[in-house]
Amino acid sequence: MNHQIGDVILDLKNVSLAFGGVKALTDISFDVREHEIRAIIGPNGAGKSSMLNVINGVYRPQQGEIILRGEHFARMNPYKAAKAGISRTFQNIALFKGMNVIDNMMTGRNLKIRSNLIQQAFWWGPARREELAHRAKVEEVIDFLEIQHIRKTPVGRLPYGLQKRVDLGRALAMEPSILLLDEPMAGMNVEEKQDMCRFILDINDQFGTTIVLIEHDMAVVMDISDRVVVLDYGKKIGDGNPDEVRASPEVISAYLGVSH
Amino acid sequence: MLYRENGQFKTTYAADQQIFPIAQDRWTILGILLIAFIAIPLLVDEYLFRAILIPFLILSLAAIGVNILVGYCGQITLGAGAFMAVGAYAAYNFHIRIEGLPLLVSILLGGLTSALVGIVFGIPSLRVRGLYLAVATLAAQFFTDWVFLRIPWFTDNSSSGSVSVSNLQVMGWQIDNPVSKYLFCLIFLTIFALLAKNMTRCAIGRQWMAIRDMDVAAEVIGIRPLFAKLSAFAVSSFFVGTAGALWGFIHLASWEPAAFSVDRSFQLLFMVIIGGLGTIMGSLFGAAFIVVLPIVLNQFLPALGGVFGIKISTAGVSHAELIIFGGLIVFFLIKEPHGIARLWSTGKEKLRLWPFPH
Amino acid sequence: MNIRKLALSASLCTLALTSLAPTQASAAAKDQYFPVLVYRTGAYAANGAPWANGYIDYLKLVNARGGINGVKIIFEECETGYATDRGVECYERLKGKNGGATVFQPLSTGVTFALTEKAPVDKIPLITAGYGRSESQNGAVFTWNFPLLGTYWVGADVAIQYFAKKLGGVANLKGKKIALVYHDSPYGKEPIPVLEELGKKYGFDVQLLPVAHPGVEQKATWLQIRQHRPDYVLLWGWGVMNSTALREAQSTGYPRDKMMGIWWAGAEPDVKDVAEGAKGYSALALQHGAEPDAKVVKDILSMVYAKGQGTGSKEEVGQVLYMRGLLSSMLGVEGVRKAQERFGKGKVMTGEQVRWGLENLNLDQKTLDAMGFAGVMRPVQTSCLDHMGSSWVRIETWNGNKWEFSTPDWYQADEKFLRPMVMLASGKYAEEKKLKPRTPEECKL
Amino acid sequence: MPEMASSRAMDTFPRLLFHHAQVRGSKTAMREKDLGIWQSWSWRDVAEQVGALACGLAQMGFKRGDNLAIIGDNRPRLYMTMAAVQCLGGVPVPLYQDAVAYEMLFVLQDAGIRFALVEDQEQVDKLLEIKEQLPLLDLIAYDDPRGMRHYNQPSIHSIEELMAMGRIHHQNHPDFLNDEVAQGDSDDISVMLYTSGTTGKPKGVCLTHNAFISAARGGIGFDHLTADEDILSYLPMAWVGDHLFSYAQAMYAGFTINCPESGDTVMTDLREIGPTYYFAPPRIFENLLTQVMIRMEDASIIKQKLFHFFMKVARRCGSDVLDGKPVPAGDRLLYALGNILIFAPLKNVLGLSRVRVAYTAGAAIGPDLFRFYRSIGINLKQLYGQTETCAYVCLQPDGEIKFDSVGKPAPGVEVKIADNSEILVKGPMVLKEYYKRPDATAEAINAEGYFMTGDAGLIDDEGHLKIIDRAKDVGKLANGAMYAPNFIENKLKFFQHIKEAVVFGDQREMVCAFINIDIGAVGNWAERRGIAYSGYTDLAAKTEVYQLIQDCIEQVNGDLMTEGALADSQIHRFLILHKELDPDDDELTRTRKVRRDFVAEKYAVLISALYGGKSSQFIETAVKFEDGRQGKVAADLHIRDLKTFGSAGRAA
Amino acid sequence: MGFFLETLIGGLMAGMLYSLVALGFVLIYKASGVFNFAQGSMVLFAALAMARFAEWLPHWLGLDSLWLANTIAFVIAGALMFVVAWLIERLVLRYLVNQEGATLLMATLGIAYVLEGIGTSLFGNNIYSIDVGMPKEPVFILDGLFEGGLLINKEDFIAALIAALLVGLLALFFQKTTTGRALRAVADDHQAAQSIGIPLNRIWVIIWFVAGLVALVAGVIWGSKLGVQFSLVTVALRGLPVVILGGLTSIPGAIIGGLIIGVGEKLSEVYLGPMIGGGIEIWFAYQLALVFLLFRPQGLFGEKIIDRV
Repeated sequence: MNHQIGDVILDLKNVSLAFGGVKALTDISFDVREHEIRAIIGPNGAGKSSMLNVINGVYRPQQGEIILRGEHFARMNPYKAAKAGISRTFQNIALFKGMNVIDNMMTGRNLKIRSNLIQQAFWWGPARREELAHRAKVEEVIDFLEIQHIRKTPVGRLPYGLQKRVDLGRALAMEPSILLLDEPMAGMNVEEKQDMCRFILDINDQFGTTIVLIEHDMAVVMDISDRVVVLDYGKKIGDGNPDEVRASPEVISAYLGVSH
Repeated sequence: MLYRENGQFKTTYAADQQIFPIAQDRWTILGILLIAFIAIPLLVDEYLFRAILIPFLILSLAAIGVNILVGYCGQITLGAGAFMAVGAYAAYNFHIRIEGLPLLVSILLGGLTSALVGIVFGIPSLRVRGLYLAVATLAAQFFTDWVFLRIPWFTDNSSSGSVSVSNLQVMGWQIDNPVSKYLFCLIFLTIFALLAKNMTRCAIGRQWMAIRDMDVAAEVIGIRPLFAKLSAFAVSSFFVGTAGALWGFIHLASWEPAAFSVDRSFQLLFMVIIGGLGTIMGSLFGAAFIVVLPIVLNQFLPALGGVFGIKISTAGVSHAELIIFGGLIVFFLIKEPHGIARLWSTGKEKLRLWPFPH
Repeated sequence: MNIRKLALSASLCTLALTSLAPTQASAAAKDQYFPVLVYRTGAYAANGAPWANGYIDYLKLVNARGGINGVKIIFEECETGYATDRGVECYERLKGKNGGATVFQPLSTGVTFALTEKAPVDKIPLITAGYGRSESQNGAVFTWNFPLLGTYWVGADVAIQYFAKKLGGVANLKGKKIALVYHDSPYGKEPIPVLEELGKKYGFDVQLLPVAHPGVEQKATWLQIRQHRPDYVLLWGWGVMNSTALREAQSTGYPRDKMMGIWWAGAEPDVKDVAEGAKGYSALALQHGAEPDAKVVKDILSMVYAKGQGTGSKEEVGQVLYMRGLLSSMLGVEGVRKAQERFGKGKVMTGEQVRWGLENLNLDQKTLDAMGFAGVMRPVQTSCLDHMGSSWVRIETWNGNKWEFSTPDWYQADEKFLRPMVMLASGKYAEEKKLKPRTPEECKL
Repeated sequence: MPEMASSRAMDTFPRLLFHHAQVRGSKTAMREKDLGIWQSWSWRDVAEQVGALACGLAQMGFKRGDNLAIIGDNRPRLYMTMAAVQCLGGVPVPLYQDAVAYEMLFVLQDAGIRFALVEDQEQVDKLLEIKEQLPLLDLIAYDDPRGMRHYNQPSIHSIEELMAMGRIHHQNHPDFLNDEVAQGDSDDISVMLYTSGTTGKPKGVCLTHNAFISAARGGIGFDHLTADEDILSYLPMAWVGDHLFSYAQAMYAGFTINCPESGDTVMTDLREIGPTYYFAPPRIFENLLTQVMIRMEDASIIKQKLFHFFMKVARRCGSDVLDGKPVPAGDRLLYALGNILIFAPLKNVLGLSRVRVAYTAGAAIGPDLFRFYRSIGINLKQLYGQTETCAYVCLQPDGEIKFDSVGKPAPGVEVKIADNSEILVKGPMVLKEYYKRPDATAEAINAEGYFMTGDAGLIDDEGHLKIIDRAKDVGKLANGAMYAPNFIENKLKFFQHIKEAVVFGDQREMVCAFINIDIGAVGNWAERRGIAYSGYTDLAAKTEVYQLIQDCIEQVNGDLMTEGALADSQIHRFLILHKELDPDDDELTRTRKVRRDFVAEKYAVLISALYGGKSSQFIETAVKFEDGRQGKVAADLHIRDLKTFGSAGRAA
Repeated sequence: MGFFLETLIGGLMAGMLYSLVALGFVLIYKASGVFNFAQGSMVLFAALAMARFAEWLPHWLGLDSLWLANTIAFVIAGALMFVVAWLIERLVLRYLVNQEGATLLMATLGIAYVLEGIGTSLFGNNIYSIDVGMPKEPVFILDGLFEGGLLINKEDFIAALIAALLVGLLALFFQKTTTGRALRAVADDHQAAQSIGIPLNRIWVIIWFVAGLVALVAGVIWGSKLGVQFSLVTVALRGLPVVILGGLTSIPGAIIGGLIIGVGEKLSEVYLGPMIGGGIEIWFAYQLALVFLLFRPQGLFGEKIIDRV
């Protein structure tokens, strides 16, 4: 399906994470290749979201390390992750309610803005030019996600499906090399799901972005992802391309609920 | 009703992102500026300048500063009075200790000093949030009160702790009569409001608003909360400090620390919340409401009382003033939690959609 | 619906604005206009209200007696709540009314500082009887300020004289410890320079104990007093701070008779609640004390209260602060009367003329007794250089339910000691403001 | 690009284009809302890109006389392609972009299309779907590259590639383009538009440069239009109206055309641009009016009272004020006040405040609709014409606007009424021929060279043409009286609650009607009265709705009674259809005109019920949903009798 | 050494008084999520009511025994506080259900102004005294160990006892009674509480009434110590550092916070003050609280703030 998958770009080595007594992740290692669509699946509470939060530094794993393009990170923090070109969407939408769609996406580009506070205050040369250039880039993302008609609406007023798309748009505006998607299709109807799949494939195809996808909908995952990691109760119980994983006995038992 | 928007299409991003994209708004603002700069100096009498217009201009400037911190960056502060005090005393010290320092420079230096102090008192905001932060900023308030009462160096060892400035002039333009004071403050307010508007529509403004709305998400997209919060404190304190310098130099001419007490901080917070959080226009409305209301009540109530035949003593007037003031604040918070600015913008929306319903 | 709302708010605004424009009295003023800055609300209301009632009652009395040589007095109150910026706002609003103000008496050191800058510009004299800037006694520099009957430096000097007398002579002051519990504001800091000078001269040590506004919380101050056990405690407070200090003294067991208050910490509201607990506490008296049986008090009761025109309650008439308001008002009226002698009897005096009147006051004992101030006041005589006019002070003591003059003798501040300090301080002010002090001849005009 | 030095008359569109590039090179020629702002092309840009495109096409083997199909929404680059094709002496053939693939098949085969330029992936997929049946088609070029990364079949190229090739070709043969343009002659066919023939297969109408340029010159001269006009091009490019206004007149006068961002942002773009010259079919004006009425019902009491009060004033003297006729001072003042409070803001919200002249064409417009717009100060005029006559035959001169007629014959146009009351037209703008259909051409143009319009009408005493009906539909009642179905249907459709109406009466003793209600207007009306309904069919069956429609029809019967010749064709019985007539079910043509015979045949059972005196009739019909699935809709339709007014005693 | 102990005890006593005021803040925040800036003026209002009724009653009803007049005055003041609580809920809180913190904070400031205005206009502006028989004389204990003995102010001691009693009562109220649990639910989420049938409005009236009673007790104690005067309002500002130190949502936190702040204030004033000019009490309390806050951003006993991503 995806022609030019490169070599390993992100490698997680025996990561384990616990909140107080609760063990969210135990000794998980898997890797992600460049330009790949890597899915993480598992029943509710399997530790999928926590895994994502470890990758982009929101949670600090008790042990294990993250190797990003060969650079070792014992402790990733959100800023370093963003700087390294990792951006993400959120399971329950984390948009800035006080701003409209354009401003939300422009905020995504703040790492690329060079002008300092004084220049911005005087709306002077470089600050002005930069602002307009970034606006043009955001318009391309708006055009890509087909949300032209809501570009000036405050985000709080948008229906759920569109808010998800703006969340994706903000992540895209950061021009990431790795995009973490936390259940992008949760709560969507059939038509919206098809659109989201098309977007994800187009992003991967057109911009070559590596995608780490968390999703419940098996049909979608098996259809669009190159390789799948299966988590259950914080442990890795399967890793490989969709068909291998679908066939593996542990995965089937985990999903069909054989008692542990 | 007054809007004719047909034909005002935008062919460049610059046009689309200007402060007032609609021509009618631009005309209105131009009209207001003309009235402010030309009509008022000619028509208005001296009492209105000293008692209402000059305090309104200076407190609007301070309110914009507070709005940047509370409205845009979401950090509630009860220490604005302290930063005004720092601005005033710093400007005073620059003014008297360095001979021949132009007035403008000393005021702006006052603002800068206040910005530095603002950063120092902004540091707790990195760990402390919401109401805890508000009370933490009260520490700044009481500390500065104490400093300017106790350390004589700041007040140039004046025995009584009160300081005064006189014969202010900027490049020969004597600022002593009410009209020149009014114009001086108006120039300050216009420039600073423009700066604030530019900042809030640029990257730094978005960072503040991101921190306000959801700081976890902001961090994830690469905004450093440290830089964002402290820059908000710095800019806010710079505005409030400059306003403090103007309040001391221009409005009072001679003042003591009690002029910048904790009541001033509450007053500034009132202005921002009633005027409208997160809007520059809101700060101006708030300032107007809080400055004009007590004076209007003070003059209006006895006349009203007279009409109904009841003689209200001055004490009765000030009690009534207190009650009405508190009552209006509660009324406003219920009717329009987003302040007068929201009423203004809804009104504008209605005019644009006239005759259709909003 | 939108039009209705717009029209409604528009009319409301215009109505408010019109009422704002101050009513310029167009007709030539035929009455002498006295603006009255007062505070009947806020933390200092209990002390501000009686002073205001005394001030206004005396004006009513003068009107009842036919005004000043026939010129009736009109007055207008403005509430400042003892806050500097509201004081300035009231000054701006009242100064232009009814043909211009005669004199301003702000009854707040903070407001006095602010108005000292404005007085020369607006040409309206400031009377600060018993408060204000001590160095403003030097009329050469402070041409428009009149700290009549005494300043804080006078008070401090007399207090130390009193302590010396109790210890049997100035020499015994050596080695003693005197604590100053003062209101942490310009008012409270005024006496410090004099006390420190006297401390150096007589070798006693001064301990400064500031109390922050409003002065409700003094436990720590009185713990320090218990620690250092000073010989005497000087109380320089205003408002609730005084009664709190006395209560704390009572609860920490500090002997009240070793405490001395300034004349602003020696009125009924300060001690009424502590009652027995304040027994033995004495305070300076700006010449007058509680004067229930003074002739002027009787006149007021008969000619004002009898006709039901009294401003406050009857019991208040004659109390300490009431008398002080009455006195301040009398000084203002006498200033106008003196000015009328030179610039035309029966005519309304301008601010400048009243200033001349105040600079040439000469109230000898005979005129004072005639006006009903027998036994209350001593002669007051001002000059171009001395805007204070008298430095006599008495001591009154609270015996548990009323103020009385335990020792009949009068004290007078040591001019020789204070004069140089006044000249030094006023010189510094003149040089800072780039003013040229007036020479004696200039006073004559 | 090429500087047209030749002094030859500017009698072909390419020459006009290069003339503008010379004279007003930097003025904006075309704008398109994209990426948030209006991207603009000056005349010089357009000329350069047309040149490059022409050379590109030539490079790909486009010969003189070839046809090139254009399918897509209004895009500047598609209009440029028309000019490029005309440069090479070819004929652009615009098609309806919302047509389904197999509908396009006939036209593509009929016009022998070898080249096609389409807008985006959606249209390319349609062409690929039917490619096997189009052996000749060997080049498909597309404008919007979205999603086209994997279409690397040889025959598919992007318009950028064509232009690049064209620029190289131009460098090698610099004077190639000039020669091609020079060869152009005013009698060449400039465009071929397919009629949506209500009967039989669509026919390709060939119109020459001269025809369209003279039509354009007539309109622009008549309304004094200048190069500074702004129009919004949002109607299908295959419609003759759009070709006249957005292409012919734009090229002739040199004013600016603006293309909206997408189909569903037309209203906001209209409001942004604020066109000075506007045209739309009556259906759009109807929808606009319905929208205004619905939204005003939700407005506050004050605004409603204000609105209705000033609307009465407008109705009284609005159009007279517009026509400059004398109006009493009191009314004039009231109207001026109304203008400030209601009309000007209303025009502003609708986006029409800068309109100097507005045209409506394509179907008859109701008199009160016409009066509404003129009364609020919009200079609306009605056009009558067909594809074969470059969109208009008659024009309404300012000052002489009558609501029920279409105006006087345009300059240089002769109009005659045949004995069977059919309208005949002669003039430079008449079509040259039907493409490869000499028989149809002969049939359409009679001996003296008049074009037979197929519409019935009469000329009133002031010389204004009045349209009654389609010629072939005009029939006779059983008692011999004239029966014009369209005339009656138009009167019914002027009510906001009636969306569509079909009447029957030819050779019968009384007239009966099918009614389609307007879901929007009637739905709002029902909600206001608290009538719950689940969908179109349920609402259509409500007795209250029947009563509402009955009142409307009885009003029409009242009007018909005063129409002299048509008094007898009042409607006696009617029913409300259980589904909306829809082009997808072939009941309407693309431009929403009723296919009368098809409907009569499909609903024969209902017609017999109407004439059989039955009070209700069960019916089940097949329906094609949007995504192509088939479905069934069934309902039991009531039939009601109507009050008719005594005819004027004359039994014709 | 003796003096140090004495300052310590003085600090503890002052701390207990601060905690009394802080309690008012905690109660209302704990039960309705509202940071009640009007607590100070409620103390003033209650104290004024008590003082004036204690003064007027003997005239009206001809009572002679002081004790009876005081109790009746206390009851009337309590009733008045109920009316105030009811009005606040009815006119203000009902409309501000789940607005964010800043708006509610401002609303309480508005209420504070109104209460001050009504209180002073109804009951007058002067200094009034409350005489509930509190012993004023100082008492010296342990004078064996230290020369001059340790000074304990009986009045403060009794006040401290009352405060402790009140705190115990309220802790029980919150932990054990059903209304207590309902209050805790309301504090977490207004809408959730409403949805499971807790009568939000009635709950708020109860909680504001309880806070009113606490204000009355604080008013009586402070009033008898300092005399009832307008400046009682600033007492509230002294309670703020206690609240942020102890945590906005915990009653024990208010007590322990109060003690720490009280002691911290007095020791700093007595020992640190003289060196740098004195009067440092007020801001030192805030700095102390701030230092604690930096280690535990939600106060000593407040719930840990965790926000899920």
